[in-house]
Amino acid sequence: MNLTIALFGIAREVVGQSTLSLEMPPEQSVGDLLAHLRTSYPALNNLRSLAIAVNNEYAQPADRLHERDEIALIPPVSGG
Amino acid sequence: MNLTIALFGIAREVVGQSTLSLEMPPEQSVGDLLAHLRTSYPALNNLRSLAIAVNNEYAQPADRLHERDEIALIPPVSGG
Amino acid sequence: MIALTDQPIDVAAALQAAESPEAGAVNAFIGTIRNRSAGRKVVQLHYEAYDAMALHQLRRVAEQAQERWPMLTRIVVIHRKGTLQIGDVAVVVAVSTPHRGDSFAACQFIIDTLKEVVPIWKKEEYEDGTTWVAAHP
Amino acid sequence: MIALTDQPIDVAAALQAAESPEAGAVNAFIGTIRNRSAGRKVVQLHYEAYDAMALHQLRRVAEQAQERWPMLTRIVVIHRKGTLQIGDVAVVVAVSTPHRGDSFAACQFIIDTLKEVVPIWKKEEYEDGTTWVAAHP
Repeated sequence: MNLTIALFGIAREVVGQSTLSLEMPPEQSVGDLLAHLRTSYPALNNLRSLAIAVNNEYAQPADRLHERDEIALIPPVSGG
Repeated sequence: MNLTIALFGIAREVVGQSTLSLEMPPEQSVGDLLAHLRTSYPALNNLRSLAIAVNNEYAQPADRLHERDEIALIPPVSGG
Repeated sequence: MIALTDQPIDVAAALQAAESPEAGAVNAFIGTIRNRSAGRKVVQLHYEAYDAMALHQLRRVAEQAQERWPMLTRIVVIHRKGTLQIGDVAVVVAVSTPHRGDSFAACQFIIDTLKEVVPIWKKEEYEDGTTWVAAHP
Repeated sequence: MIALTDQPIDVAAALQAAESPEAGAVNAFIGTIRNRSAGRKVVQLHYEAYDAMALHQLRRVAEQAQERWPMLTRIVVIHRKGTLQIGDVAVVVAVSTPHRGDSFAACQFIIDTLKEVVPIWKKEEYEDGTTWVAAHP
């Protein structure tokens, strides 16, 4: 399945682009995606935290991803 | 000595005037004055609290009063 | 800025007076006139103040806050007096601090202490009478 | 009222939106841009937001506050994004309740939770570089 991942803040700078398009096997979990991204972009491991949002909600590692999900990589937030 | 006492809020209404002029013996304390006022105007005893201010500060019962003191009777405050 | 006024309080000006480039956090408490009190419909309200002592005590409260929260960069307290209508602003407390937790704590201390010690009296007017608030047990 | 905006925040309008005739207490938190951060002089600052999720999460925070403080009569949260200068307002939270203690607690809950969950990122610009705030341990 093809996943599109939106990138923000320092994660966007680390990856060097604001969206990533990934071809992944079906039935991938949030944890699988995070592991894949951490391997592909080791500088992400320097961040204090890294989360995945699916359809505007924070996702859990075991959550399954689907091709039409709106996925985003969330580095440590610093609003307010 | 002659004391002038400023009255506010419900204490002013109970006494029926906004200042009281009292001729009292010298060396009177705040407690003496309060007792005198409570006797003269028994409706003051219905209030939740009653304090005396001397020169813009809350006074203690044992504090001595002087003729030139700025004295006020303070019923329960309700600002804010 | 500490003030007692018989004119409408300019809340925006009060907040601006509390802001400072050294402080990232402003907390403000604004007390307005409610349309009900203890179940009775309020028509309007009168605040009476012992002006000299009220100002002195307001300054004391601000000094106490500054001692307890030395990082306070600005303290603004403005209390209205006279006749107020429903929705009118009766009091504004606004403070600024470098970090936000202190701003909440200091602002709450100031309004709580103000209500205990500052000689201002509120008389509520209902359709069928008036009451000096908190006067009786 | 929940909003994310790239225009200057009108603090007075936000406070007015929080006031209500049923509520006598308004508490407001205003976050402004400090001239220093961790000892470095800040020149300006950029806020980046994941707009759709930020708005969704801001609404969630407001809903959580409403559940925890059912007496909340109004909740206003406005967050700025884009480039901000020293002294600019980055965020306003304003709530109203019948009694003041609840207004302080609910307002503090909202700003504390906002800072934890809302996907907005702050990049500080100094005379000699930039940092994404809180990104690294």
